[in-house]
Amino acid sequence: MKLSRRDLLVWSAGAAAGLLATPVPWKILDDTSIWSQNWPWIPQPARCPVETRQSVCTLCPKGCGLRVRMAGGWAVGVAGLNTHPLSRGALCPLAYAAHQLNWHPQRLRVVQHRTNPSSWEQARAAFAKASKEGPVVIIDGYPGRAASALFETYTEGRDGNYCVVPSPEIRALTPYESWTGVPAHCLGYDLENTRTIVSFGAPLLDGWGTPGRFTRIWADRAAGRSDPELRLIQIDSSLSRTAARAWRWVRSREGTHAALASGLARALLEQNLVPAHGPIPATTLAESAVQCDISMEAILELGRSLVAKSPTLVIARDDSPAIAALNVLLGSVGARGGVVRHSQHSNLRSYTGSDVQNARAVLIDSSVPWNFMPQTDAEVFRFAAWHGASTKADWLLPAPGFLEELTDVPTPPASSLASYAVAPPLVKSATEVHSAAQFLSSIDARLIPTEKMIYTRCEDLFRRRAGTVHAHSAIPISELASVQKLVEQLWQGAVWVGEPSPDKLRCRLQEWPSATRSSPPDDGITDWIPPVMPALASKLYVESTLREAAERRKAWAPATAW
Amino acid sequence: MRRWRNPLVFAFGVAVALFLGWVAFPRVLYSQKHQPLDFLHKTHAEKSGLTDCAECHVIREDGIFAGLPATEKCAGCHSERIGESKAEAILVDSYIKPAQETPWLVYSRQPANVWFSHAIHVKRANLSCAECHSSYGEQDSVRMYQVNRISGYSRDLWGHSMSRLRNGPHEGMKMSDCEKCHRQRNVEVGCLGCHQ
Amino acid sequence: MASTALSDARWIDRGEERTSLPRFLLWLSPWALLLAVGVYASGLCLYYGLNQTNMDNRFAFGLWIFLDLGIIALGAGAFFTGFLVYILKRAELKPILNTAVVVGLICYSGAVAILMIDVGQPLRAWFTFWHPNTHSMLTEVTFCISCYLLVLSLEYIPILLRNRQLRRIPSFLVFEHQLHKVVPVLAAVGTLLSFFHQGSLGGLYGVLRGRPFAFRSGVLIWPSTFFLFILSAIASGPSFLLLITAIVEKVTGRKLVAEEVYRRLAFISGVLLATYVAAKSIDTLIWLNYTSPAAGFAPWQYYQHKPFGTPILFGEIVLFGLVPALLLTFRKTASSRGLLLTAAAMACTGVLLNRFVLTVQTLAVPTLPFDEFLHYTPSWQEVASFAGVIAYGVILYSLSYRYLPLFPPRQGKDSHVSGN
Amino acid sequence: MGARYGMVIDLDRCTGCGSCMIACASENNVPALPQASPRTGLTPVLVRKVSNGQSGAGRRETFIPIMCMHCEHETPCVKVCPQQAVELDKATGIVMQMPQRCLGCRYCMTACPYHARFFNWWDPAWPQGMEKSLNPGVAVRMRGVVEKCNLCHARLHAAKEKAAAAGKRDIDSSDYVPACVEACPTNAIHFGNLADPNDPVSKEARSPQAFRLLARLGTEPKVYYKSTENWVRNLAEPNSAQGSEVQHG
Repeated sequence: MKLSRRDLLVWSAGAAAGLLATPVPWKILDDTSIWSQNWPWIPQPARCPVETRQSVCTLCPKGCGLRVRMAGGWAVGVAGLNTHPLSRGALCPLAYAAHQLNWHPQRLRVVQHRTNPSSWEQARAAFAKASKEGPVVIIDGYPGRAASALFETYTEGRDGNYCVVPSPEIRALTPYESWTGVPAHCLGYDLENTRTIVSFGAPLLDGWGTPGRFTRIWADRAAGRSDPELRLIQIDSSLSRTAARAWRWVRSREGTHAALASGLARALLEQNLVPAHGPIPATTLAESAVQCDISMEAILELGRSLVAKSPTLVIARDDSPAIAALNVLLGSVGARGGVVRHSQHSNLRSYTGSDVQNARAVLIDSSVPWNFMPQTDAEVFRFAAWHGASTKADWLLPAPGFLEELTDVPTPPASSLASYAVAPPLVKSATEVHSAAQFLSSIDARLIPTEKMIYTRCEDLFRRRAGTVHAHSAIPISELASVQKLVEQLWQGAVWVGEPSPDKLRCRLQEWPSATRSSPPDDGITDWIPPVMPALASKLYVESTLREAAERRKAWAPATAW
Repeated sequence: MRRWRNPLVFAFGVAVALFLGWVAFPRVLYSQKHQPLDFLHKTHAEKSGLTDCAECHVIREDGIFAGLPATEKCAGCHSERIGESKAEAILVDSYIKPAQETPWLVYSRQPANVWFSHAIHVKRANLSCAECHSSYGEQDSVRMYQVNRISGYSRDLWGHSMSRLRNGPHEGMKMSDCEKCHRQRNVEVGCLGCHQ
Repeated sequence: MASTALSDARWIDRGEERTSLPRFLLWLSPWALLLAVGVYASGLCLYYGLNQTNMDNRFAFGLWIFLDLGIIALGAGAFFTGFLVYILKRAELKPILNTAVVVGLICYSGAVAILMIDVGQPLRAWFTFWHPNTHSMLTEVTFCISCYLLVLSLEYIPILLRNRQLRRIPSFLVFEHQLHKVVPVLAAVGTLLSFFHQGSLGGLYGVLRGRPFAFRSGVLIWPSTFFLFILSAIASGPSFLLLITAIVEKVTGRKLVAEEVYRRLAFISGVLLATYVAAKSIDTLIWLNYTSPAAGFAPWQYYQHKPFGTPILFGEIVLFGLVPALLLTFRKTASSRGLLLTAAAMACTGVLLNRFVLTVQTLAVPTLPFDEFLHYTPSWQEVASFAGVIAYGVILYSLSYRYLPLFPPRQGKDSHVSGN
Repeated sequence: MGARYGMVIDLDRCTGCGSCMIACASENNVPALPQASPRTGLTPVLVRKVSNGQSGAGRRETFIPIMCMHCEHETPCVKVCPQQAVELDKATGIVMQMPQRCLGCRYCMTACPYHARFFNWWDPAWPQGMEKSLNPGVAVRMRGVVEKCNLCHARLHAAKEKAAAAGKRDIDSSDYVPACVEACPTNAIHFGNLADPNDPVSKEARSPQAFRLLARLGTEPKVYYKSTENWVRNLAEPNSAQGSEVQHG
């Protein structure tokens, strides 16, 4: 029997019909659709139970309390810690994606020497050699930590310099330094008790100070009320985020804040709205009005609203003394709801260009904003967790990233009370990283390691028995049984907060500061901005056009090749 | 004869297709894997009196099901070899001593988009473990882990029967199986009640 | 017709003159190239996903949906001719019936192919059949279009089996005869399905409560666009058939159908178009004065964005609606070949414009008070995929024309032998 | 239970910082793809900036976070989905989007008047290693499907599970707070059960300052806004928008 083409056709028809009665087509249909729901190249989160840990954010010196969700040893979510007395459960927008920062494509993972890959040994050798050869300058962006003390000790022993790049909030407080004799980083604003705030361009609702602090105060006492308990008057050349929400927005020409402050002072004095005071500003009301492009009546009106609800606090964005002098005029320095002192500290050297002139080597801590770069011929050792684009540093040393390092958190800038917290290392780093303090300790074995120093600081706090520990509830430190209990609490994310300082600030103006700026800003540092944005933050800022990312994110190649 | 030729050829085609579809296809569709070591629930129940599943498969206080016990838990008894079996040797030498997690192949592993709460089913609905997991605890030998080559699912989700008609009462863990049980018990949940 | 290696004469009906095979292949080759580009572009979309298109979250529907709606409307000639011939017994339209089926098949299969590229997860598209949401117009569309595509394929089979070679297989001939008997049934089923999916396609937009530009009140569950779409589809379908036939006549240089068929088609198209224009005008007035204001939208808002001003409304209703309706209806104008074809083309344009307005303008017009008007330009992949569908249509039609008896056997001899 | 979860967003408090957007994206494992543009990105919560159209000292601006409004009546997206990938949950009032069921036809996106639905134009991807930071409670969506705010469903799951473990039937309302609500530094977003007349949120929703966007469409959205400023309240209806200047896209 010969098989014909027809047989083949009939057979195929039979096979096709038969196949329909088997699982083959239907199962394949089902399984391919399931496959499309579980594409193997799409990453899925780990399957682990989630634990919540508490800590403090160390991305910048503002010390916000964190609740970190952890799974499988990695941070998988960040939220604000409601029991934190200062940040009160709020965070800056970037923090909500901060746990992704450690995996940022621009994360520094290897030691680099002038763009060539190098090793920690070589970096140590180079730094040790430089330390022997000449003075070493260490620049810190986050003073008051155990690490800062270690830096200071290291430079002291070697005829070097330890200096600080202050945050904008601290810089705005520097004029009071010379008037009160108290260092700026020991001063703060008593925002909690003030009733009128006049902000000269300070972005109070937009990342100024500890982000949650003022936003929470403002939300509780001011938002959406026509006659709020707390009046926020924002002076800005354009409708900033803070101005958009302020009780009043006063539009003043760009760069005329100091002139407006002087005019305002004249108005206050001439209208007898404040008690007579020694020096009188040279700028007249009329001059000021012309400079700022505001009517004289508007300045007078502003003056009246300044004193309508006291205490009144004036906050400047920069270190212009003419604006700071308004607080003196209003009697707000050292008063409740004004500029107050929170702690006693030795004076800190703010960085000036001359600090690095004769240096053999400059070590920049990872807390210093990336865009800070001293003008120097010295060998620059730059610690950083993230590579924030081009740099003139000779050495790039990978520092611990978010939550990767044990560090202590001293009083945040602009705070009215002293505080102390500890950020324990919650996650491990995928590559070998060292903080500047660890690096120095490995060079000079005599230095006290930060771990030990933090413990000593806890002992000090415990011994002084003043202040409160804010854990799930607020516990007076005197009720804690032992220093171990304090350490335990702090390691679990509690914060120690001190008592209001009993010493009165005395303040006198010898002469009215000129309306022109005293010193130009150094090295172009204006605000603390992270060297890189969390990928999500930059994405969302771009996609919402809410605000342009400080620097548009670097494109990274998606790892999907299929 | 000529009359019957076409129907016969047709029937032959049907028969070949049926054979391929019902017998050969399942073997091709599923790949087989061995568990990292032969673990028997039965041995543990009989020899150590571990009869309560919750002794090892814990539901935490916040409701999260801890799932398979960590190696740490096994080490509680097996810090040193108990007995001479091959599985014992693998457990102690490869996982407990180096403190590595055992890469168990989970027969009832649901995909990432499924959210299943043991707490709700066990604590609130009072279902017994065997209700869904059948009688794992009573098996005398370790089953092969079969995985669907297309979807990557464990075969247990579909059940052992290709047609699903011959699946036992506690077999199959597809969405329709969940729905069936929910319907029987008048439990109404939306899509995201069980998906994430 | 020499029986050279390159000859397909034995596949061509006896008595029909077709151009030589090389010439035919030459004609096909640019279309085949276009089809290849289209297939490549579609492949890109399937492989890499819809990021290959320029659609975005606002323009979630783009070129493809507009053209899908367009070709499905124009393809309505298939079911409507079947309806006229088999149900209303208008035997004079029989000569174009086969062409209508082929055109319909091309339009529908092309639309379905494009839809499968257009959805993000084609592998899961069958879920609609397994877990249908009976309240969704799209479910109705999906069911009806897939069923109707099946019907069209069944209607196409008898035509296919009448090929000179295939006809020689006895069982095929039997099969064809059997099928032929059920063709009227198929036509009836097709009519029902078509009425529903043409309507549902209109309903697709009419139910969009969140898009007051498209939202219409209506009868029971059907918004007015449901009925307007049916009406406009059956009005433009005959016009499109008329146009296609005229183009084929032009290309092949043959007289294929009697002049009377043209006039009949034109008249049907014209009368229906006039009815549509009347209905559409009433609907527009109701929408402008009641439906839209009730949703909080003053009508002027829709037309303040260039290029979607009121001219587009005028164009849709008067220029490409009323004008061709009149031209097609009156014997005087319809007997002029030039005017007839222009009017048919205008009628088709009018329906396309209507589909364009409903898809694109609906998405472009802002709904939120602080939204803005957005533009969208299709990417080359979108254009190429679609061009591929057109090429596929031309190729399928050319093959059908060459090898299948689409038109009644020739009555007279023409001088030209140029066509395919 | 029969809860009707909803929100009242106090626009007087919104400073437009974007915390809600970032917290939401982080909670819901939204990828940060460099290819995405404002028109193709995934922003389940999107803060929009609107102004009263004036310039100079008379200018006023406000920020409006837009998310899924969880429409209660004739929910546009639920009605149109051909394969039941969207549903209005009876027990919670949440409009649920099921990416695994979705075939990506995007009909729901054309139906949504708030543009609160987003299509995954690309396969999700993260820089190497960053997948370790994904939230375990939320499955990552594949390309070709629509997603939107599911009111942080993973948190509802966790709350339910916690309640079940404690032997309780109903969840503790403090256990279920969506990420955007939790993240807002000025407490501008208030979340609660609108069906409970004693819930502070349902009281707030009834205040004369409260309004809903496009309320006249009749879809009964469950996200309310609140403002003391008239020009902001007027944004609720499209006719009033004349002259308002928009900064987006």
